[in-house]
Amino acid sequence: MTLLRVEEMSIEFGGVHAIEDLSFVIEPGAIHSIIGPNGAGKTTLFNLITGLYRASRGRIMFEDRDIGGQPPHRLARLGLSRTFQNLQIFFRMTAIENVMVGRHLHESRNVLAHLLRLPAVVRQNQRTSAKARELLDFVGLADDADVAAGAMPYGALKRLEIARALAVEPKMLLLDEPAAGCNPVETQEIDHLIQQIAKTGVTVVLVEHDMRLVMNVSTHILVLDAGRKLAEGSAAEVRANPAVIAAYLGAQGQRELARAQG
Amino acid sequence: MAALRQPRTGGLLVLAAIIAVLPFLLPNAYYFDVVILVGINALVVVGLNLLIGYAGQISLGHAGFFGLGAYASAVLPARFDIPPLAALVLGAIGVGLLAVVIGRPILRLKGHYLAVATLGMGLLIFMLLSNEQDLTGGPDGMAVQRLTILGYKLHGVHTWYWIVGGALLTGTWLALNLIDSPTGRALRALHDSEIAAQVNGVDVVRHKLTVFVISAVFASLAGSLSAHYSGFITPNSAGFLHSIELVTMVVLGGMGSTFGGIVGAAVLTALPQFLTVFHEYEHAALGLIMMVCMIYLRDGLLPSLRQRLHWRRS
Amino acid sequence: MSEFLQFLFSGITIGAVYAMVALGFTIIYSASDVINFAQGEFVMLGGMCTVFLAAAGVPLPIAALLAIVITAGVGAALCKLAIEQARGASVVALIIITIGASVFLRGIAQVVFDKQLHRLPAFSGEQPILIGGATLLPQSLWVLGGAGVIVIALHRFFRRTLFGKAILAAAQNRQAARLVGININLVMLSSFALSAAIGALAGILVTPITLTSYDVGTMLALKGFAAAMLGGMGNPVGAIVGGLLVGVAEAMGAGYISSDYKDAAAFLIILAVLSFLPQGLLGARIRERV
Amino acid sequence: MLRVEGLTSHYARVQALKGVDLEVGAGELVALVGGNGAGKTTLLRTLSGVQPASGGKVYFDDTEITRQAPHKRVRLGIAQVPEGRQVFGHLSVQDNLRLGAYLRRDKDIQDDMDRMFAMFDILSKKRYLPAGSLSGGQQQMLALCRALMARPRLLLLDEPSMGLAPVLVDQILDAVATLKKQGMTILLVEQNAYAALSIADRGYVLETGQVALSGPANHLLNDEQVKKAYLGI
Amino acid sequence: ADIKIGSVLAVTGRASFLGDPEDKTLRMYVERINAAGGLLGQKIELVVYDSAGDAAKARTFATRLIEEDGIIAMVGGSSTGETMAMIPLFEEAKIPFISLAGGIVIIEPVKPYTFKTPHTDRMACQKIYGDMTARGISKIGLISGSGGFGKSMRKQCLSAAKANGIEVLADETYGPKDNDMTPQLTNIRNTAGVQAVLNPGFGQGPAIVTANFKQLSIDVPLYQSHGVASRKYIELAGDASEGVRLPASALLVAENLPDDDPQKSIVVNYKKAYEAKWNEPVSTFGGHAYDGLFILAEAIKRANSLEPGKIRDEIENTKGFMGTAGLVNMSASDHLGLDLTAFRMLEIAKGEWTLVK
Ligand SMILES: Nc1ncnc2c1ncn2[C@@H]1O[C@H](COP(=O)(O)OP(=O)(O)OP(=O)(O)O)[C@@H](O)[C@H]1O
Ligand SMILES: Nc1ncnc2c1ncn2[C@@H]1O[C@H](COP(=O)(O)OP(=O)(O)OP(=O)(O)O)[C@@H](O)[C@H]1O
Ligand SMILES: [Mg+2]
Ligand SMILES: [Mg+2]
Repeated sequence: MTLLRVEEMSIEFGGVHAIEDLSFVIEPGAIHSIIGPNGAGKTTLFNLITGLYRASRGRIMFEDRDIGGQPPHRLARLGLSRTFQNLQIFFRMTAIENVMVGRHLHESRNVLAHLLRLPAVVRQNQRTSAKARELLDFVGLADDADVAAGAMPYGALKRLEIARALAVEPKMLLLDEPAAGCNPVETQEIDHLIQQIAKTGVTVVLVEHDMRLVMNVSTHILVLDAGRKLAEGSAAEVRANPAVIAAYLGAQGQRELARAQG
Repeated sequence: MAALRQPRTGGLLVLAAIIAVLPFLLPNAYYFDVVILVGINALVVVGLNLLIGYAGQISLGHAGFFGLGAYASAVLPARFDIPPLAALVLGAIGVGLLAVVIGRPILRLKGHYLAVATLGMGLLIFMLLSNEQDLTGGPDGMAVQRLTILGYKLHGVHTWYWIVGGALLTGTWLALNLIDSPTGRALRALHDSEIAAQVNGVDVVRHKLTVFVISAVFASLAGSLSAHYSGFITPNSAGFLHSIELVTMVVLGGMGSTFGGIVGAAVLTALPQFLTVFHEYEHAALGLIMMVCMIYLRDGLLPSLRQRLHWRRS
Repeated sequence: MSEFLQFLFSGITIGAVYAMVALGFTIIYSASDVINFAQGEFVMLGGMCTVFLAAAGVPLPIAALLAIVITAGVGAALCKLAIEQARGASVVALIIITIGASVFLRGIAQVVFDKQLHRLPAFSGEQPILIGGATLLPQSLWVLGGAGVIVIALHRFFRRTLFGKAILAAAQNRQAARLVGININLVMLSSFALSAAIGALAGILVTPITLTSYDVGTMLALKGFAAAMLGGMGNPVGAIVGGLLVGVAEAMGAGYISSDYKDAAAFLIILAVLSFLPQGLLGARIRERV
Repeated sequence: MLRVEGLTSHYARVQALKGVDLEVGAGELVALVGGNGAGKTTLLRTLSGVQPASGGKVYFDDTEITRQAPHKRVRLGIAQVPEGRQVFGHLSVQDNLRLGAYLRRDKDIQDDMDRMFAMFDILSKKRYLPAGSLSGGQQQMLALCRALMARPRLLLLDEPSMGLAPVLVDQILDAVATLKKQGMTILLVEQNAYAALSIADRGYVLETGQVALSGPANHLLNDEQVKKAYLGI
Repeated sequence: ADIKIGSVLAVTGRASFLGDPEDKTLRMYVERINAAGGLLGQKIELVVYDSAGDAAKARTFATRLIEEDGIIAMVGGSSTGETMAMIPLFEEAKIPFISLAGGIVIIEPVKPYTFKTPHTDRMACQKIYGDMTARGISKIGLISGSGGFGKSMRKQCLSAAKANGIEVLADETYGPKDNDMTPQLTNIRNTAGVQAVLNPGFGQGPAIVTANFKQLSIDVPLYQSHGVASRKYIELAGDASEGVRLPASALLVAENLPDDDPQKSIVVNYKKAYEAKWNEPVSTFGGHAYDGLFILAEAIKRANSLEPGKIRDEIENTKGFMGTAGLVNMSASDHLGLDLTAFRMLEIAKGEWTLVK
């Protein structure tokens, strides 16, 4: 069964066709990368898939169910979770509280019980915070649990977002440029992290401009350009595609890839 | 012991202790009166702080809910022969329902747009209360029957002191519970980023509505208490100035600090009593104090003080 | 028909006042993201200073000019002594500061001036102009003209001048604005002085019609704020449209529905508009990018 | 041209810079590398004045500017491309550029603007659109151009390649190299340490608010420690 | 010890129209009484709090006066709302309370310790209706302010209409801070058969109503209420006020009263004193405070005691007291003591008040 199927989807912003007539599928268990020049529509695509934008045409099927027009929190319940290119951290909360919010769907939502602080709520708080601590540990932020998110460095926040997204226990995790602003060593840590996530059975959709990371982890790559599909295939196929080289990789991309392999 | 050090439990105990000790320190009924008013305002502020301080949704119309609660307690017994206690409960339920109906459309608005919508809501309620003269007595207000519980008529500042003190303690406890719960975390999350909150499964609309209703019910109950306590109400209690006063209490005490809100309520309720020494400069002094506090203690009285103490210690 | 026209004239006149107050809100908001609830006090100061200067024997035009200068000075002082000091405070804290300023200014005014009502003579007589069976005061034309001139001038200022754009830039991203060399303090100071001056001018123009006293500011600030939001905060044209709409809604409400609930008409329109256009009629509709 | 002595800076109680010494000579391209949270951004912000220094001194052309307001520093010729782009979202692309030349009064502003549009074609296409609607990479280009519009003598670049497509990283780094060739003095902060050191004359490695290492760029490139910690080789 | 007299007034806020002159009057006359040796050989200490017109604040200040300041009597309460909120406290504390507010509910039903000095709204309505009937007017339009004063008088005028042979054809209102009433007046103008317009209200409203009335060239008589009974009104409404009629106390036409009018010396003296000291025209509201203070002072003298209960009894015994509002004769069943003769019907002519014969 395909996990996600996008069919002939389009969206435009005041005349700009951010996504145009795009169709593709994502298989479960994949690390599916989406690359393309700046402004190709990658983030927009994420926004469409996670319900923040509404497509003007086309369909999105998740596990063979049409999810078009569903609000983001419903989609989260179905198993979709993501991080953001422009960080969306809860800055007034501590690191661990950020992750605890990610557990929202796995907690009871009985407001009356919350108000009265029934014993079940206390126990649940403990469970949630234990789980959150586990996830912070997983992304390497165990020591920062009680630090206010506002005081954490950029790189740490990127990982905090990943931990929070994982707390949702998604079937599919969408990462928007997780390695941006990271140096090569930190990028390798992210690389490792992504592979570990994939190992737990979560399908990863990755948008990233760091070609070493992309080529290294992806099982499948979709290349977008100006909202349309430019190419698709395995890392090796995409890398060799002259159109992709011209529109996206350029000399730098190839050089990096060369260094990555050499 | 560890539980004591938690701000929740520790703070609640301190509050309970203050409420228990205060009566022995107050010389006469006037001071009781001021303290009771502080308690009533604090109860509204504790609820409002959930909405403004935690969920980040401004309301410039909460006095409207306060006024509706007060008038429910005045009008229902006087005109429809409903027992006061039932009126109080009916008022709270009615206000809660009203908050759902109003909240649904307006909570989609953001920032200043929400401010203007809630302002409009407050004004509409105020207009209703002052125009429906036959029901509410109009701008001159109306008298309120005494609250009777089990045939016992509640009057005298001492009785009311304990009632209001108990209500405040309970309200604070409920608010603190809520904050340290999934709902509370969702509220704080949507304050910082609605988008991220949604993507993490938080039903933003529902949570905003929930906290709006809770804060409205707090206001309504406080309004009812205030009506029964003072025995006479006018539409001013639902007016814009009162709304502003309430928001100022929240912000002055410290947004997102439940105990801060109580401090804010205490300061702002008691302040005019001290400022009478300035005679005609009373209002100028009040304005100046508001400005100076917000400029130099911008996180609010309690959080700022706490920070300074920390600072000194480290 | 003549009654409709009468309601319309009435609404437009009063709407022009709201519009000018809304413009003041918009300018300061554009420059600093601050909603200045002391805007109504600027209107009050304009009217009261003129009244008292004129009573002291200063010729009316000079009194008006002085009043504008004084009010602009008060605006600048408010910026320098309060808003600038509070840099980095939250939006709500800033709102409270401006409310504090409004209480303060009102408190001072009631001592420096008095608590009486005052009026100024109409600029060009009080003989009503008859149009289609409805009447309009010549002073209303002054108010409308004043609002029109101000909005056109402002529109040009923000669209055409570099300083105008710098104000917008400073509002959107303070740090980046400083990095391109914009003197933030100067921008804020000018915007406060400017909107205070506009408020004062409004106060002077309307005092012959509406009278003035130390406490006229509160209600005007409320209506002006509502008008600014209805039109879409940050857009001078929106402020005008919003102001006129609120004014006309009130007049029509009072005329056709019930004078008891005429303010309700205005706010119901605002609620209705906002539920379809959450950014107001002409507010910027940029979607949040993530 | 730029000399920094014992510079310190705090965020509330967090000390982000713990005494940084650094120098940039006229016409030099100096790279500044370091891990997340090392204090690179803080250093640049302190240099341009938007972040107050709590101690130490900054000299520009041998005059002390430690306490000068940011706009005065821009006038002296210091321009910064801030981390995270920070374009004026509601203003058009063109207005963003024009504001870059805010303090200039000369006649060449229009020419310079045309040059920017020539350099990045996509900006030219979107010149009338609000900058907030640009994609991340497009905004980065705009931020760079905006800083250049000030005709700075010292350009502070904070991770200009962040979030850019590989072709554009090329383009940006080429542009930086070209600017250097034209004689501009540049202080470049980059996570892509390899690329940065490749085009730089000298480099500094910043660790937890202090300079850990400095020297000619090619030395650093071959330094074992640097290789391991920052180049990932 | 000094004689402590308390007051809570709306010195600021919407009703500062009332509270401000009341405050000034009380301060001025307490000073004078003290300068002349005080009461019963003791100085009066006046404690005034500003309620800003808010009933809740008034209530707290009343508690403060009773509990903290220990007053023996109270003169104050500018508006009906404030007064009603304070009454239970004074009744419970058994301290005499002379209110300065208009509402009839204050003294009806009679409460032992509560008195008031101003005429009631109902009396004003009756006086106006009387004048209308004399002019052959029987169908009127009503436009009232929606503040406490306007609302309350509107209600009284509506309920008194029938008995006085008046029919109210149009009934409009406006807000206390409104600054344009042309829509409401247009509706009245367009109502067929309206022979006169009556405008209960105080503050800026009536002045604007008057101006708008002229602007719309409505050519029936305009009646205002005693709420605008101050020179300020003529000043604000300008030429438009020509021919406007209103009921008011003799105070406004002090100098025009015939010399044999028993009230003349009282009102002339008060007027002169007030205007000299405060440099602003008198209003009847300040006069209410004057009446209240002196009714109390006389009662204290008669009681020759500072015991609140005795003072109360003497207030109730006030007979033949001539105040600015008129002749006061209180009794156990009448805690106001004024009758219709206290009101004079005035008309504005050439910018001056004149007595309607
Ligand atoms: N909310 C919006 N309003 C207007 N235009 C938008 C909006 N969102 C995206 N766009 C436009 O859609 C196009 C695609 O943008 P998107 O952010 O999806 O690109 P991207 O592929 O993520 O680029 P990058 O790699 O730089 O992040 C761009 O031209 C952008 O200007
Ligand atoms: N606004 C802030 N409030 C509190 N602490 C901050 C703030 N900004 C940065 N810091 C702290 O200052 C230190 C230096 O941060 P800085 O942003 O300068 O690092 P950087 O080297 O630029 O990192 P990155 O590579 O992630 O951009 C970090 O420890 C960070 O946590
Ligand atoms: Mg993107
Ligand atoms: Mg950085």
